[in-house]
Amino acid sequence: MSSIPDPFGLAAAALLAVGFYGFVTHRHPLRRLLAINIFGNGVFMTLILVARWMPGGPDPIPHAMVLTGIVIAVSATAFGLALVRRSMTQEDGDRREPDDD
Amino acid sequence: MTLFDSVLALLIAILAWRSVTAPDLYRGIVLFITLGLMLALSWARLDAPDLALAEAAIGAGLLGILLLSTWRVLQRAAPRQGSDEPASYAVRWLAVVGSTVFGGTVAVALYGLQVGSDRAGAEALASLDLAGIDQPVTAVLLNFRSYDTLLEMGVLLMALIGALLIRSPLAYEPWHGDTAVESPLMSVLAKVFTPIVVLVGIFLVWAGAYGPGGAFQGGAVLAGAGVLLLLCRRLYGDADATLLLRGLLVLGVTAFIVIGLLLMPWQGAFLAYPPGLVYVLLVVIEFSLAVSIALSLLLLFTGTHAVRAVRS
Amino acid sequence: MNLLLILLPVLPAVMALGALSGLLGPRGTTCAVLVTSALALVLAGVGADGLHLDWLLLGTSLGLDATGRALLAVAALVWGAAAISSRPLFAGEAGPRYSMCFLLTLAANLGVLIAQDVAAFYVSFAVMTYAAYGLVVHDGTDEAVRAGRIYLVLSVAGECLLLSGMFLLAAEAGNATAAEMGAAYAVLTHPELVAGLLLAGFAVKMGILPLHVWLPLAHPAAPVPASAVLSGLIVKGGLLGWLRFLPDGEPALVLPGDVLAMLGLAGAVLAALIGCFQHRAKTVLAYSTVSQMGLLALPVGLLVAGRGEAALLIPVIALFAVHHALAKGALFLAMDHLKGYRPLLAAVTVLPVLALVGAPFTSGLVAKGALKSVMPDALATLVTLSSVTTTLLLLRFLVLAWPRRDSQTVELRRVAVAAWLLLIAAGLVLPWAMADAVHRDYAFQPGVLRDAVWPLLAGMIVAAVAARAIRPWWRFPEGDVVAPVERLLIRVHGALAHVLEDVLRAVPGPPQRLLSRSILSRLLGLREPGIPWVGLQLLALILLLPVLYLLAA
Amino acid sequence: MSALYEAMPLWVLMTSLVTAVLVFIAGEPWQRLRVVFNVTGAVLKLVLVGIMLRGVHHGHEFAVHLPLLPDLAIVLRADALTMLFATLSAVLWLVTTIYALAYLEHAPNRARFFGFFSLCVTATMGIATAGNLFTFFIFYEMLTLATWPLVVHRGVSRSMTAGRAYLQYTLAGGAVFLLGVVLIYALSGSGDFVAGGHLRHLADDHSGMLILIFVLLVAGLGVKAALVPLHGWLPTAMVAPAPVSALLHAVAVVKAGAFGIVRVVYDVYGVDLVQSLGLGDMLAVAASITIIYGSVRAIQQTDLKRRLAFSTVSQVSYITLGIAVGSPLATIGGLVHLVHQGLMKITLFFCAGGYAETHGIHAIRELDGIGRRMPWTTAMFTLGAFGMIGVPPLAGFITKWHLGLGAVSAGQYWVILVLLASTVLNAVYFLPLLHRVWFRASRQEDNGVGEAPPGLLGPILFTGVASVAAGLFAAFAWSPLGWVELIVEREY
Amino acid sequence: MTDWISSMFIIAGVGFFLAGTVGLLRFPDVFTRLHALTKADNTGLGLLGVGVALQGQSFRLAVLIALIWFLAVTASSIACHLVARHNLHSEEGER
Amino acid sequence: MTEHLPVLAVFLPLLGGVLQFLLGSRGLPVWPLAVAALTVGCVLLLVGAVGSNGSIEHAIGGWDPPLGIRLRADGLAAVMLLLTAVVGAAVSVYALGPHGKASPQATHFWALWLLLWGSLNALFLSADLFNIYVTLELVTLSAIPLVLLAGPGKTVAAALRYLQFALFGSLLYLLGVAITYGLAGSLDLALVGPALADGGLAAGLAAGCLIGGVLVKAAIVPCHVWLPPAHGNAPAAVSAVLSALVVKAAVYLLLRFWTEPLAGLSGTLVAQLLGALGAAAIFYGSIQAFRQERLKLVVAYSTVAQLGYMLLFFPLAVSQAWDGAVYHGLAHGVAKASLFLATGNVIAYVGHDRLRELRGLDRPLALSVFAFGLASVSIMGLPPSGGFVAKWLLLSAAVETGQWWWAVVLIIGGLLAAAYIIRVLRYAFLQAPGPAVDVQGPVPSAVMAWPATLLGLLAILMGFTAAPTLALLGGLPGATS
Repeated sequence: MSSIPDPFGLAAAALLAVGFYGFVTHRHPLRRLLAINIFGNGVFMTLILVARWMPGGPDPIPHAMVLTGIVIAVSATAFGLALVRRSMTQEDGDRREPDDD
Repeated sequence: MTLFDSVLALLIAILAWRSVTAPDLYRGIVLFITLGLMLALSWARLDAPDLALAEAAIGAGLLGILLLSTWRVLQRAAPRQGSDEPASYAVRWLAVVGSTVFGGTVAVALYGLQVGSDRAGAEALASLDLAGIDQPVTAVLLNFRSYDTLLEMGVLLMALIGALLIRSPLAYEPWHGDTAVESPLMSVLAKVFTPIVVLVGIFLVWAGAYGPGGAFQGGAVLAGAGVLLLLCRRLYGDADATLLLRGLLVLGVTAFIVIGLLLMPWQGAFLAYPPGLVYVLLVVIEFSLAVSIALSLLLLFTGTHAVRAVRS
Repeated sequence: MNLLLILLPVLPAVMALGALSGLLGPRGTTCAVLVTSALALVLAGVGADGLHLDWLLLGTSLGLDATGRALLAVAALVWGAAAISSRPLFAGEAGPRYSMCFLLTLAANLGVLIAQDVAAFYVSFAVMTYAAYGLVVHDGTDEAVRAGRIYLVLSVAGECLLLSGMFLLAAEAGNATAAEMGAAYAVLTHPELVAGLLLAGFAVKMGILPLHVWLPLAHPAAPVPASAVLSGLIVKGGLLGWLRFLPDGEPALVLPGDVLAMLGLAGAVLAALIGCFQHRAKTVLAYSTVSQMGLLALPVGLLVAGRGEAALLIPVIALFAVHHALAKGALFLAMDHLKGYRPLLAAVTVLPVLALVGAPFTSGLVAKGALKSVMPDALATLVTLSSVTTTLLLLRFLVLAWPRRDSQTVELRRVAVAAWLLLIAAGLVLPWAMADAVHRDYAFQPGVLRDAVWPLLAGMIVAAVAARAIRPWWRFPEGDVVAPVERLLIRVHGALAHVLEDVLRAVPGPPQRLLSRSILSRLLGLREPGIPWVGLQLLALILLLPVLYLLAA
Repeated sequence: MSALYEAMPLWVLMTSLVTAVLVFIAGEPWQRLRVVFNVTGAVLKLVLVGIMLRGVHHGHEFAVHLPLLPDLAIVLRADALTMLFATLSAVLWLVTTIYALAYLEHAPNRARFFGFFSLCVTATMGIATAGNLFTFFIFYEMLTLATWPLVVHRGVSRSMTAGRAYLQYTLAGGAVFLLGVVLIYALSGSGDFVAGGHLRHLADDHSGMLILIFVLLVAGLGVKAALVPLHGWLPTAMVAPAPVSALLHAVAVVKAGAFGIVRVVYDVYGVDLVQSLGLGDMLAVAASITIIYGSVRAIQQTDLKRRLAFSTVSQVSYITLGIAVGSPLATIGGLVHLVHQGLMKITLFFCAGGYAETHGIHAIRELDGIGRRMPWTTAMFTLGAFGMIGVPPLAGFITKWHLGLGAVSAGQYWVILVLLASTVLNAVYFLPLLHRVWFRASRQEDNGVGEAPPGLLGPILFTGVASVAAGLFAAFAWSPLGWVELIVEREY
Repeated sequence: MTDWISSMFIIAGVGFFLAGTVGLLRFPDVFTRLHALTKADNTGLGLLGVGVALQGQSFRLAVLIALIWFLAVTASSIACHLVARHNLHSEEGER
Repeated sequence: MTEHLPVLAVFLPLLGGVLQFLLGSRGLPVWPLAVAALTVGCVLLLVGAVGSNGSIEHAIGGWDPPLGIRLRADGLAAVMLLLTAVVGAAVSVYALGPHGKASPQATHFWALWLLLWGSLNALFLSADLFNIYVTLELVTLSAIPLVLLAGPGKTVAAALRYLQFALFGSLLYLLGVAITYGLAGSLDLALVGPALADGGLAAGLAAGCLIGGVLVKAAIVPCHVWLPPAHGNAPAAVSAVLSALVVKAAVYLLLRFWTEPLAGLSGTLVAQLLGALGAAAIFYGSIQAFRQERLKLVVAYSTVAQLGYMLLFFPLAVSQAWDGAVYHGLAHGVAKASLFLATGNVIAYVGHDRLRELRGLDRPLALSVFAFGLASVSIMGLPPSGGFVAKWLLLSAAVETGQWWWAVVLIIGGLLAAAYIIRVLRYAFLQAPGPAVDVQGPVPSAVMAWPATLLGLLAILMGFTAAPTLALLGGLPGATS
């Protein structure tokens, strides 16, 4: 087990916290997507840490999970961005429901 | 080395915080791209080379350019909307407290984790030779947990269909050659860089078998090349897709499923490769995946059904 | 022969339905009544042994005891005469309705006569009461409607008393017939309560003192033939009830028997006195019925109290009942024929009057004589005193009913007068035929003759003196006690209605008012939480789960 | 016996269900076909019920088990008590169908009406033949669902509010009843109807719970049996067309509640358990309050059908009173009133429907002198009214007679007072009606319209004569009273 | 011995980077800042590359680093050109 | 041969969807229907196999867990597959109407629909934590574009909000998987249990994240805000599938996690919390449903409310409650699909679904209104319907375990459901000059009307024949624990 607390663990926790904060406080959908991606990176960081702490070399399974996760996150975010583009460029009238208060 | 790691970790934390609380959207996006690069670096440090490549290529690169181009579209549509006021004071304060507690719990949980040695990973490493590929991550991706990879390709396809349905493409109109807009350097960029990038991409796909790399990273780099050509007005997004293009798009998934279904009666299990043919099959699958991923990511970027070269 | 018994009530009932639909014209109705009367007469003459039908109603048993047969004969005569005289009414505008009521009452009356068991008797008794309402209210005038309403109220009250008495009786003794009544009472836990209830129930119909108020109102309001039947026969229904469903000589029933006797005697005297101060002939006759029924209640009271053996008392009661029915029926029917100025007919009406008073050589003599013979002599003198009051009453009637010279002549209906005369003749002859030898020769003893004459003379003297002394002839309101009581009841009803109104308004309406407006509106005002709040709640949830797990561990 | 014969209750149910389906499918234009379906369905059901009646009379047990859950089955069983209610429903369904066909001659949405109408009867048959509490509850709620569309059939806002009130009461009642049923199944493991009840062994240590469950069950059933606080929906539901208010609110729905209470008291709890827990008196008091309250409110009503509705509220509680008193005679009185009240009340509602249809008479003061122009309808109305009061030769008297005797033999003398009070009150609100009908001159000018059309008059006459016959030939073996005596003798 | 030389190269590289960063912070407008960045950082990168290649002791690594350096230089110069053009155009547009 | 069935059940629709995307609109009505028929056949065979000889396993790639991923079809999975097949078949037939060959984006609809069907089958069959993450993503990312098919204009905001919540939920779930892998070193549901049982804070956090993530996907009350706009604006066929299956899959996952990986954790307090969430869902959903002015929103909020019932299993945790919760899932699935299809017919005919102007519909749309009526009987939990049997089982469980307050919740829930359903049915019966018409569509053809009616009838039939389904389900897994 690593002797001193691995700095990246704190980084992962920080990413998760900031991601959650961003998701909750931001109203603009793009910023919220950013926050979600940051949260995602935090999760991937956790996975990699878990992989690294296994004795006997990095564990390939969490790595595969992260890779799949990244691809899914990117494709979902791309789709989200397309949605944001469409919702923003529509004529302002019915663009945004008064959903975020 | 821990000093470097701690600095890197601190940098990541600060970048993330600044990116989220950036006053305006553009600054947020730029900081997010830098964060992506820093993450790639940190994952390299955490000896996960494949992931560093993937993060750099997909997370920072492709996602970055997507974010920037979306921002530009938003900028043109509704200039002032980037920096609208955040939620009420109470919400923000509660969110801060809540997320710090959450972060703290996760940190405590992580460090309290007693990671044992009898893990699926150890077993994976042990039976690596059966997998026909000696790069562990690719072996897991294509052989041990190939089902996940297959489904993931499905996700990519669905996201693409979704993006197409929205019909708000980033397509750049075909270039009509008025030099006032275009700088001469663009053609240099296209001519010099594109072959190199494509070469690196193909190399990455091939290198997946024995070292860091693989279909995803290679595919992403190839997509990057495509984006470069788009930006340099050599390619443009087009509405009607030919059968061939759609074929290439679904090549990855179909190849995977067809191979799995065909082999099932003999091998007794879905996606169980005969020992002899393992390597060949995996390479075939790897390349078809790479092609599909590259094309999907490119079309995800343009948001159109197809891309077509510019007839100069 | 006994199958004919069941035919008695059924035939007129079926005819009544026919009358309602208008298929049976006025002629048809009268014929129906006459046929039934003829059948009744035959049965009365021949007599019929008991018949038990366990499938009808609650297991009915029919039969003709002595009083039954006597009254059946009288009923046949009176109903026949009444039907003939009400022929114009059958043909009238409300003919079908009147004939239906007439036939239904006839059927029920015959039913009462032949029913032996408790349930069947009560069935016919109730139908008779409600059908009679149709006769009382026939004219449709306000006075008739008021009389009808009071009649109904009291009848329903009477029915309730009867019903509860019967429940108590039948609960322990089952659907007992008249014959087993003695045994039934022995097994009862509260015989005096049952007897009291039954006595009171039938007393309403008989018009015994406190409950008589409906009679003076109902009989005058009803058309003439109807009131003849009402006074003559339907009232007797109560008597039959007493005779059949009250055992004679039960030790426990002394008190009710004496009370009945006292009320009967008081009724006989008081009713006659009140009757004198009435201003309509039919009301006077009604009061005379009340007083005669009081007289009749006396021997029944004695019978129930066990102060005389049944074998003696019952024939006397039957005789007196027959005598009264015929005389009173004739008098009421006479009212029809006294409209025009016909002194000869008026003279004939004096005959039933004399009979009622108990003048010598009339049916009254033998009936009253028989009555006194079975009485202890103290009561006998009181009975003779009641003859005085009866004389006064009937003199008042004659004064009122005597046709004026100036009243316009009304075309006489030959057949009706003939029937009426037949009735009077029967009235004179029948009691004599029925009375057995003992009564007959008792009637001709000197003392009895003397007792028969002096009350007559005394009555005339008092009437003459009173006529002069009381210049403005007092006016007692018809139905005396009822007017104030009615006003009181109306006021109480008004107050009760208001109280009820407030109570009902206070009771909450259907459930939606339970959810008061404010809660519902606040609930419905709920708006969707925004995403920030949702995010916070989710965060709180995720942090809470591990804490709960640790707590539970 | 062949399995087919054994499953007779199911076929009885199916006849009206199939009719309902066919009528729904036939839809609006096929008027003639729909009449054929309805009448054949009704007649077939009557025949089957007749066969079952004979079977049960000879002591044959019909039973059908449909396993729903491992330890729970839908049981359709025909015992003597079932046949009482089933025969009543089958007979009155035929009569009311004929009446409805004539009544709704030119009304819209008739296919929908008759479809739901047959569904209601299926539910009523289900309630009658239910073998355990679970099946009873299924058909009890199905009845609510099937009757709601009939109450709101006219579609005007008034019937909508009536529909809403109806549902609020019945659904709330259904929920409470469900809770009770679940508790019974949890406590005793089974809810089967067993003569004499199956909860006696729990009496000693679960008495508190048993009382709670009884209160829940009676409250749930009380809504449909229109016990006082829960009766609000019945008068408002009078907005529905006459055949609906006749069959449903005077016979099917209200009787389902009363029948439920009978089943709970006799076949779930058992009479002696109910008496020992003191629940009998509670129920008797509730029933008495309803009787008095119903009659008092009826006096105040000016609309004919509302007065009849309140009279139903009070009359149905005779059944509950008879059961609550508990002695065999009172039970006979209560049960036989189930049939008698059905016959008499349906006659009254038919007459009310006849008046409304031919002369447009709704308020009581418009009834003056109708007797002259509609003698037969009014005669039947009079018979029904007298029956309600309890005048002897009619059916009402038989019930009062037995209730009275039962009360006395059970030593509950105050019940007689209640009976008498209700007789007086009934007289107070029926006799003026009769007086007005016969002895008042009619105000409306004579527009040549005489008696009700044969389609309406036939059923009126049938039910009127039936109520008289039920009274007159009560002691007959095949009369309602005879059958009830058979039930009482078999059950206890 | 080679360590000395490589450390010398690396320190020079860092020095150039330092200059570039100071330039970035201090220079007034876009064009001057662009100038500082591309010139200083590229040379710094070159020096660093040589230093690291010396450390790496393998010819193949050296070629790779050279290729990377070449790519970095071309990319940053083109980027600087485009940014400059864009700002030039936008300023013209504003005036 | 039987152990290949799970693979076929997953990959037939997936391959069908991909090829549909490839072929474009050429093979339109025939190809998707053929694939649908094949899938239904395959699922029925699988269910039959599970029914006869217990759960079927299939290790993919020949690698046994913990290394490889295994597909497992046990009772619960079989029942959910059956539900998906039934609702899927009905929706496919229905979709021939609005999404026929001529309609715009028909190819995309059918491609996405088949992909969604495949991913649903994959999710129900998967027994691997990470694989469940991927299938969850598959389901979401095929559902959201389907919502867009109702015209991007008015559904983009709803789709965006749905995506945000879905993404966040998945990543939260992935965090849970990460920590679980850290603890247990394996991803298979069965193998993870013991490690989680004694994991302390980490295990608690992992369970919290797993449950939290799935709660977001299951739209349980605090995180339900994305469901009504999405289900309310989606095309009828899509909202039917979303409400009946997609949201149900998330709750299925909750049931699966509770009885397998998290079984070891002492979750009494958490169970009461989940029960409370369920009750809050029932009350809040019903009250909101009562407020809505649009028919589809009423039905959408009704979904939010009805899902609360399935959560009541956790505090009761007896085998009867298990049967009740799962059976409620089935009954609600069938009934809700019928409701949405019927609503679709109304909208196709009248052009809008503003409740107040939907008077007098029972004449032209007799069959659809009849279907709506039948389905609402099951939603209200009144006999004779599947909903009632489920309510009965839950009630008996609540009474047997002595937790009477859940019984009260069930009863009041039923009444509230009746309140908002009757408010809708009322308009069908109201006699008025006929519905206000925006754009007069044709009277819905047989192919659109009959699926709703058949589903409605099935919902009622489920009230009579619960025994075979519950036998297939098998009792509470690990009932002994």
